[in-house]
Amino acid sequence: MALVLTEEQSMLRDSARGLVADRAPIAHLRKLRDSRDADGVSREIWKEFAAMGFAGILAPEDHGGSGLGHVEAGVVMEEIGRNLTPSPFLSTAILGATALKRAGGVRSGDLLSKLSAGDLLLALALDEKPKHTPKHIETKAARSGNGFTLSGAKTFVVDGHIADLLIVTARTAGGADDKDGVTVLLVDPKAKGVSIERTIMVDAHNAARITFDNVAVDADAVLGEIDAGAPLVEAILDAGRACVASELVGLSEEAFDRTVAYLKERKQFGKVIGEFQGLQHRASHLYCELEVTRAAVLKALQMLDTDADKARPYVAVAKARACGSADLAVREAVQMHGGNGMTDAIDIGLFMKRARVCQELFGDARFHANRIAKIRGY
Amino acid sequence: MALVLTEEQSMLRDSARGLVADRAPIAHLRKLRDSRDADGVSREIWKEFAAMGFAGILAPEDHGGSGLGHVEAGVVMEEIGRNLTPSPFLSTAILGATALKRAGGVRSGDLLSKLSAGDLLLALALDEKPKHTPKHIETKAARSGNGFTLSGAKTFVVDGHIADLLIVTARTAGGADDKDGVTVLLVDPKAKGVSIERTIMVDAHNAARITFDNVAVDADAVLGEIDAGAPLVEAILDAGRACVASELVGLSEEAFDRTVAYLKERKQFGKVIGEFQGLQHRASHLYCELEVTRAAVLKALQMLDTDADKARPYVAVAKARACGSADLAVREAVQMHGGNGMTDAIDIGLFMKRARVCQELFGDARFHANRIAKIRGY
Amino acid sequence: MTDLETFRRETRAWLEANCPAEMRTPPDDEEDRCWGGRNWKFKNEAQKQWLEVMAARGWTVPDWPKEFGGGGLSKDETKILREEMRAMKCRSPLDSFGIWMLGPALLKYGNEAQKKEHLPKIARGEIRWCQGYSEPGAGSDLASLQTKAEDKGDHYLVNGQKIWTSYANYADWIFCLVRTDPKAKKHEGISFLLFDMATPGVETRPILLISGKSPFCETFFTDVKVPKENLVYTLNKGWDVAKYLLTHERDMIGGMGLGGGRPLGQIAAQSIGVENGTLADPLLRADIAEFDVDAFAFALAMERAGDMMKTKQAHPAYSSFLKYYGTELNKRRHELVMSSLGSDGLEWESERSAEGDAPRAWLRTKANSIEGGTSEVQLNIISKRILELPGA
Amino acid sequence: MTDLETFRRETRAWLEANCPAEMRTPPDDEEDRCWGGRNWKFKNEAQKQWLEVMAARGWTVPDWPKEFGGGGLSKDETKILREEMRAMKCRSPLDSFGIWMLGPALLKYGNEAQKKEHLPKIARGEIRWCQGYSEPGAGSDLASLQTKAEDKGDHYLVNGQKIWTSYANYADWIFCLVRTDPKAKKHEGISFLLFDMATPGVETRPILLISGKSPFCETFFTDVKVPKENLVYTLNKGWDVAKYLLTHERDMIGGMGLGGGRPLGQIAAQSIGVENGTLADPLLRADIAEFDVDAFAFALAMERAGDMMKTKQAHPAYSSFLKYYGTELNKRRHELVMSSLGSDGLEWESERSAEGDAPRAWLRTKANSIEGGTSEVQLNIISKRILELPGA
Repeated sequence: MALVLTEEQSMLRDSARGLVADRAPIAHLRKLRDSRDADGVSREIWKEFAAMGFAGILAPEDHGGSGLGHVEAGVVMEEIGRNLTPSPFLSTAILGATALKRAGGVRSGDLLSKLSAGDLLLALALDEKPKHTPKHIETKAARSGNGFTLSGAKTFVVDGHIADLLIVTARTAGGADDKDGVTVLLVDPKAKGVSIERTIMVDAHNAARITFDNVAVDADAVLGEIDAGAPLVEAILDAGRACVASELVGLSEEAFDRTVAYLKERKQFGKVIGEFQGLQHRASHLYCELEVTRAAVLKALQMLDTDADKARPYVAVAKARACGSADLAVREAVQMHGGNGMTDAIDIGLFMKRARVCQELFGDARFHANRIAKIRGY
Repeated sequence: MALVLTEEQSMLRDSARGLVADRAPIAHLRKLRDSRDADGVSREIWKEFAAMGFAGILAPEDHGGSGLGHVEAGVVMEEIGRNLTPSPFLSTAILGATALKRAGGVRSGDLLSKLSAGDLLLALALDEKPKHTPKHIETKAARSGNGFTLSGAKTFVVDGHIADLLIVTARTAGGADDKDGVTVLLVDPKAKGVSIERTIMVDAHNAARITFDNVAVDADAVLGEIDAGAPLVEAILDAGRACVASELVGLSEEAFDRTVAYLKERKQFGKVIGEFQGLQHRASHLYCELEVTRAAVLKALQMLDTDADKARPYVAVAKARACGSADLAVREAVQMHGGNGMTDAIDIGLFMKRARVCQELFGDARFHANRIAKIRGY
Repeated sequence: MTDLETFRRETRAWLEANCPAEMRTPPDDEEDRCWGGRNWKFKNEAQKQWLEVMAARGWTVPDWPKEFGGGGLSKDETKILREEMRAMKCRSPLDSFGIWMLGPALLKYGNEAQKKEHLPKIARGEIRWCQGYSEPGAGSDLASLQTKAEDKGDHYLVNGQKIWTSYANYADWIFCLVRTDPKAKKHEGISFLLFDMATPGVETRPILLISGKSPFCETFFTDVKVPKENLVYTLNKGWDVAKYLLTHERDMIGGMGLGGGRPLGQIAAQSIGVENGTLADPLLRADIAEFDVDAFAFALAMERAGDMMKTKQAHPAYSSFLKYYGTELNKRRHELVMSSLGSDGLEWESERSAEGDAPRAWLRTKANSIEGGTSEVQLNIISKRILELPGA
Repeated sequence: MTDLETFRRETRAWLEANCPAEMRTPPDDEEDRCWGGRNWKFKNEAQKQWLEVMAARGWTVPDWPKEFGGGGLSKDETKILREEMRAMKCRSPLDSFGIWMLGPALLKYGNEAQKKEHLPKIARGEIRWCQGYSEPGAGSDLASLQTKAEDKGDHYLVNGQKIWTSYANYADWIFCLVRTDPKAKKHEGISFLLFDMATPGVETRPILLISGKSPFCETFFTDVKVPKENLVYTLNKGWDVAKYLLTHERDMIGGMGLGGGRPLGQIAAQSIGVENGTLADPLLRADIAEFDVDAFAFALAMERAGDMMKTKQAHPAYSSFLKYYGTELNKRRHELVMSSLGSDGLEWESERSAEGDAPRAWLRTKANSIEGGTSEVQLNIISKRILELPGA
C-alpha cells in the first residue's frame, strides 16, 4: 500500500478539516475553559460529528458505523489536533468502538449502534499509576454470585466524568503485574460505589479519577474473555496510541505553521526574524522531524488496518516519534514567539499544554522507545 | 579554594605550554605514526619532561619528585591534550605514581625515585572487557609458595609494550565481580608467561593487549593490601579519570580555537563563514559547554588535592562532562572544516581520533553519568 | 585564626541567634518571598523580624557601602555570609529588583543625591522597584524603544508604553529607559529615568500568562511629569546604564539554573517507583542522570565565574554564558519534573497538586530563555564579543 | 491475479534461478562491490555472471527505456523488483555514478546521440564515470567554480582543478561542470561537459582521508581538448543540469541512513553483555533505543518519499530533507557502533578488527554530511524553497 493518503482519504480530510475548523476551533476550547463548562465538551457538536459519520468511524456499517479504518480515524484526529478540540472522539469513537468491536457479541453490537448515532459516550479506565504502566492492574474484580465485585482506583480517565459507560480493566486472577488474569468490564458510572472526580487539567481537556468501592457488576459486563483480557487491552491501546500520535501530528504541524508565519512577520533589529539563519536552521530541522514522524504515524495506521498482528512495533515507533517531535515543535514555537508566546492572549501556549498531556497519554517517547528495545531483545 | 588557577599554577601552565608545544607538537605525533616508531613515544622527550619535574610531578620531594598536586598534573595534561602528544605522562606520572604513593613502603619509594628521574615507565593493566568495567576482574593470582601464579588477559593497557613494570589488578579471592578479593601486583613484563601485543590504535597512541599465562610473581610484588586492593584501584582510577578529563579539555579547546579561526578565514558565498548565524550559534553553544566542563574538571582536580574522600562524584562529573563536550567539539570541528576536515592533510581529524580514545579510557560519559545516578540512589 | 575564619564563626553564631525558624525553610513559591515596599503585607511575624534584623545590620545588601544602608563587607566576607546562610537554609530576607539591578547601577552611575535618596530605602525594603525596559514590538531589540521623554524645562514629560514590567502593579517606583533624542542613532538617544509609580498618568495592566499567573504588566505612561533630578547619569547616555544593569539581570536569571528544589531522582523515584534498585523507567533515569551531571557541573561553573570575576579573569560578556546556560538547564529540569510526575503533574487546580504547582512552574520556566535577553541574543553576544566572529 | 502480481511471481522465480549464491550476501565493504569499467577486475566469477545476466535483461537500470539498455519497467514494477531483490538479499549487480547521477541527467537533458552513445555502456558497466563538481575554495558554494572551458572552434579547451572526485583514479570518463562565460553571473556561465579521463592533460591524485582510505581525488586539467559534441544541454545552462543531478545524489546519500548492517542492539549486546535481560550499559541502551526509533521511522519516511514522488506530491526540494536527515542519522549510528565496541573498536590495523573496519567506517560517515551539499546547505535549501523564509 502506498504510504500516502488515497483520494477518498484526502476528501475525508478536507471535510473533517472544514467541520472541525468551523465548529470547534481553538476559540471553542477557550470558551469551554473560561466558562468552566461542566462537560468540558460540546454534546451538540458531538451530534454533528456523529451525523458526519465520525462517531462510528470504526464501527461496522451494519451497526450504523462508517466501516472505515484507522487511517481515516487518524485523519480526523489530526484535525482535532490542529484545533485543540476537546471531543469524545478518542474515548468513544476510537477506544470505545475498538473495545466493542473486538469483544463482539450482541450487546456490543447494540452499543456500537448507539455509539455511532452519537448517543453513547464511553471512557477507558485503565491507568492506575501516574506513568502509563498497562501491565500493572491492581483493581480487583472478585467473583460474587453470578458476577463480580469491583474495587480499586483509576486515574487519567479521559472523559471519565461524562461517559455513559466505563470500560474498566480489572484483575480477576493473579498478581498486580501478571499478564494473565486481566478482565475488561463495562461498568455503569452511576452504579453504587463508583465515585468520579473530574480533574481540571493543564490543557483544559477532560480527565477524571475514579474509585470503585465494592461495586456490583453483572456477568454480562465482561468484554471479551474472563482472565484473558490482555490482548484486548493491547488492541485498544494500540488503536489509541496511533490515534493520539495523529492528534500530535496535527497539533505539531499547526504550531509549526503558526511559527513559520510568525517568523515571516515579526521584525527585530530591522529585519524579519525569519531572515536569521540561526532560526532558519532550527525551523528547517523541525520540518524534517515532523516529516519523519508523519511517515511513521501513517504507516502505523495502515498496519492496524492491513496487518494488525504485526502492527505493534510500528505503533510504538509512531507514538515515540509523535511525542518527540511534538515536544520539539511546541518548545520551538513558544521560544520563537518570544514574550508573546508566554501570554494566554495568543494560542501558542495552548499547543504546549495539550502536547504535554498527549505525551503522557498511553506512554511517552521513552516508554515506547523502551518497548522497541524490549521487542528487539536488548 | 578559589576555582581558578593560582599564580604558581599559571606559571607552571606557561612553562608546560612552552615545552610541549616546542618539543612535542602534533608534527611529533605524525612523525612517530608515519615512521611506525616501535615505542610510539620519544624517550628523549620524556627525559626532558623529567628534567622539568613533570615525571615526578605527583611524587614526594624526598623521592626526587615535585611534590605537586592533581591541579598541576592536570595543567600538564591539558597541554598534552592541546598537542595530541604521545607521552608516558598519564601511565607513569599519574597512574604509576599514584599507585606507588598510595601503596607506600620502601620498594615503592625507590621506584618513585627512579620514576621521577625518568628512568622507570609503568603501565596499568586493568581492563578486561572492551568497555571499562573496573569491578570485573577475572585475572587470577593464585597463591603459590611464597608468592602467586598469575593468569588472565588484559586489554587497552596504555603504554603496555614499553613499560618497565606492569601494575596488574588480579583476583586473589572471590568471583569476577566481587569487590573484595582484588590485589594489585607489580609484574615484570619480561617474566616468563607474559605476552604483550602492541595494538595500533586509531589515534596512533600506545596501547597493548597483555596475557599472563601462569606467571610466577613474588610476594613483595603486592602493592597495598592483599585481597583489599579495591580502594587502591579506585584511587588510581580517579586520578587517571580527572587527568584524562584535563587532556580532553586541552584537546577540545585546541580543536575549538582552530575551528573559530577557520570560521574567520574560510569564505563561501562571498562571505566569511563565521558570519553565518547558524554557525555562530553553534560555536557559541560549544563555547558554553567547554566553559562548564572546565569548571567541573578544575574542581575535581582540586578535590583530589584537598578532600580526596569526597572527590568521587566530582571526578565522575568531570570525566562525564569532558567526554561529552570533547565529543561535541570534535564533531563540530570536522563538520565546520567541511571537506578539508576530512583529510589527513590537516590536523582536525586527529583531534577526533584522540577524543574517541580518551572517551573510552576509564569510562565514557554514559558510564560516569550512570555512576552519578547510582551515587544518588536512583 | 584568620580574620575570615573569625568572621565566619561570628556570622554563624549571629545567624543562629537571629534567623527565625520559619525563615529556615525554602519559600513555597514566588508569593511566599518577601518583596517589601510601601504596601507590603508581611506573611507572618518571622518574615518581618528577619527583614528588620538583617536590614539593621546592612545584610540585605551586604557588599554595599554602610553609608547607603549596606553591610560594607568585602567580597570574601560576602561570600562567607552567603555560604553560611545557605548552610543554615536561611531565606533571603528581601527579594528586590532594587537590590539586584537598580542598586548596582546607581552605585556606579548615580550621583550622590540619588544614592543617598534611593539606596537606603532599597536596603530596608521600603520602596519596591520595577523595571521599564521592554516595549511591545521591541522585544529582543531593546534599543528600538519608542517611549519618549520631552524636556519641559523643569521636568520631563513621559509618554509611551512598556511591557513585561515585573510586578509593576505592586511597585512603588520604576527605573525606566526613555528616548530623549529621537533624531540620534537608536543606541544614542536613550536616557535612564526614575519615577514614582503613583505619579498621575501611570497605569498598569497585568498580563495573563500561560502559567495562569500574572507576574508581569503592561504599563502605560500618559503625560507623566518626571522631575529633572531623576535623570540618572548623562542625558542620552542611558544605554550605558542599561547595558551594565542587564549584566546583573543575566547573572540573576542564569542562577536560576541551580534551581534548588528536590533532587530529580527523588521526585521520579517517588512517582514512578524503583525496580532492582534503579528507577522503573530506564530511559527517564538516563535523562535525569545526564541532567544531574550538567547541573552539578553548571553549579561549579557559577562558582568559577564568581572567582573569575573577583580576580578579574572573566570576560565582560561572561554573564551571557551563565544566563544562556542556566536558563536552558532550568527549562530542562522542569521538563524532567513533568516527565517524572506523569499524569499527576498535569492537574491544574486540585489541592492534591497544590493548585497545579508543577505545571505552572514548568510553564513559567519557558520565559527564562526569553526575559532578560533571549537565548538567541545571548548567543549573539557570545559570538560577537567573546569569539569575535565577524558580523555577529 | 493482477499483472503486477504476475510480474512479482515471475521476477522472484527468475531471481531465484539466476542470482548466484555468493551474490546473496551483503558486500563486506565498498571494495567488495562491483563498479565496472574498462579496467574492472571481477572479484569472482559470480560477480561477473550476476552483472551479465542482469545487464542482459536491462535490470541494472530497470526503469530506463529498453532502447538505451534499460529494462523498460514501470515505477511499480521497478519497486517490486527492488523489493524482491531485498527479500532475497541479492546484491546490486552494479554500483555506478553513471546509473545514480549521469544517467537520469542524460535522459532528461542529453540529445539522442549522447543517450545512444553513453547510456547503454553505463547500463552494461562498460564505462565507469566520475563527477567533476567541487573545486578547492568553492566547497558548499559550488557555483563559484573556476575551471574554465574556452571555445576553440571544434573543441573546448579545459583548464582547472577539481576536488572530491570519487574514484577519479579508476574512472573512464568524467561529467564535469566548467565555466564557459566568465563574465556572466556565477550561476549563468556554467556548462556541463563529458570527457574521457584518458584525454591528454588529465591527472588525478588520491586524497588521504582521516579514515586512512582514498576514495576521492584531486583532479587536474591542463589544456584538455574536449570535442564540442560532448556538451550536454545548452551552452551556459549547465547549472540546470547540475541542480537536477544533485537531487539524485542527495537521494542516494540520504538513503545511507538506512545503513543496513547488524542491528545496534546486537552489536552492543555482544560487546558489552546483558544483565537481567537488558544491555549491561543502561545509558547506551537508552541511546540505541532512541536511535532505533528514529531509524525505523526514517526508513518509512524514505518509503513515503518514494510514494510521494510517484504521485507528484513531493516538493521538488524534498530530497534535501532526505539527504540531511539520512546522513545525520548514519553518523549517529556509527557513533553508537563505536560506543558499543569500546576499546575493541579503536584498533586500526589488526586482523582481529578486520584492519580497523569499524573506526574507518565511523570516520568515513563524517563526510556524509559534507559531500553532496553539507547539512547546512540542505537546511538553507529547506528554509528557502520549502518554508519560503525570507533571505534564506
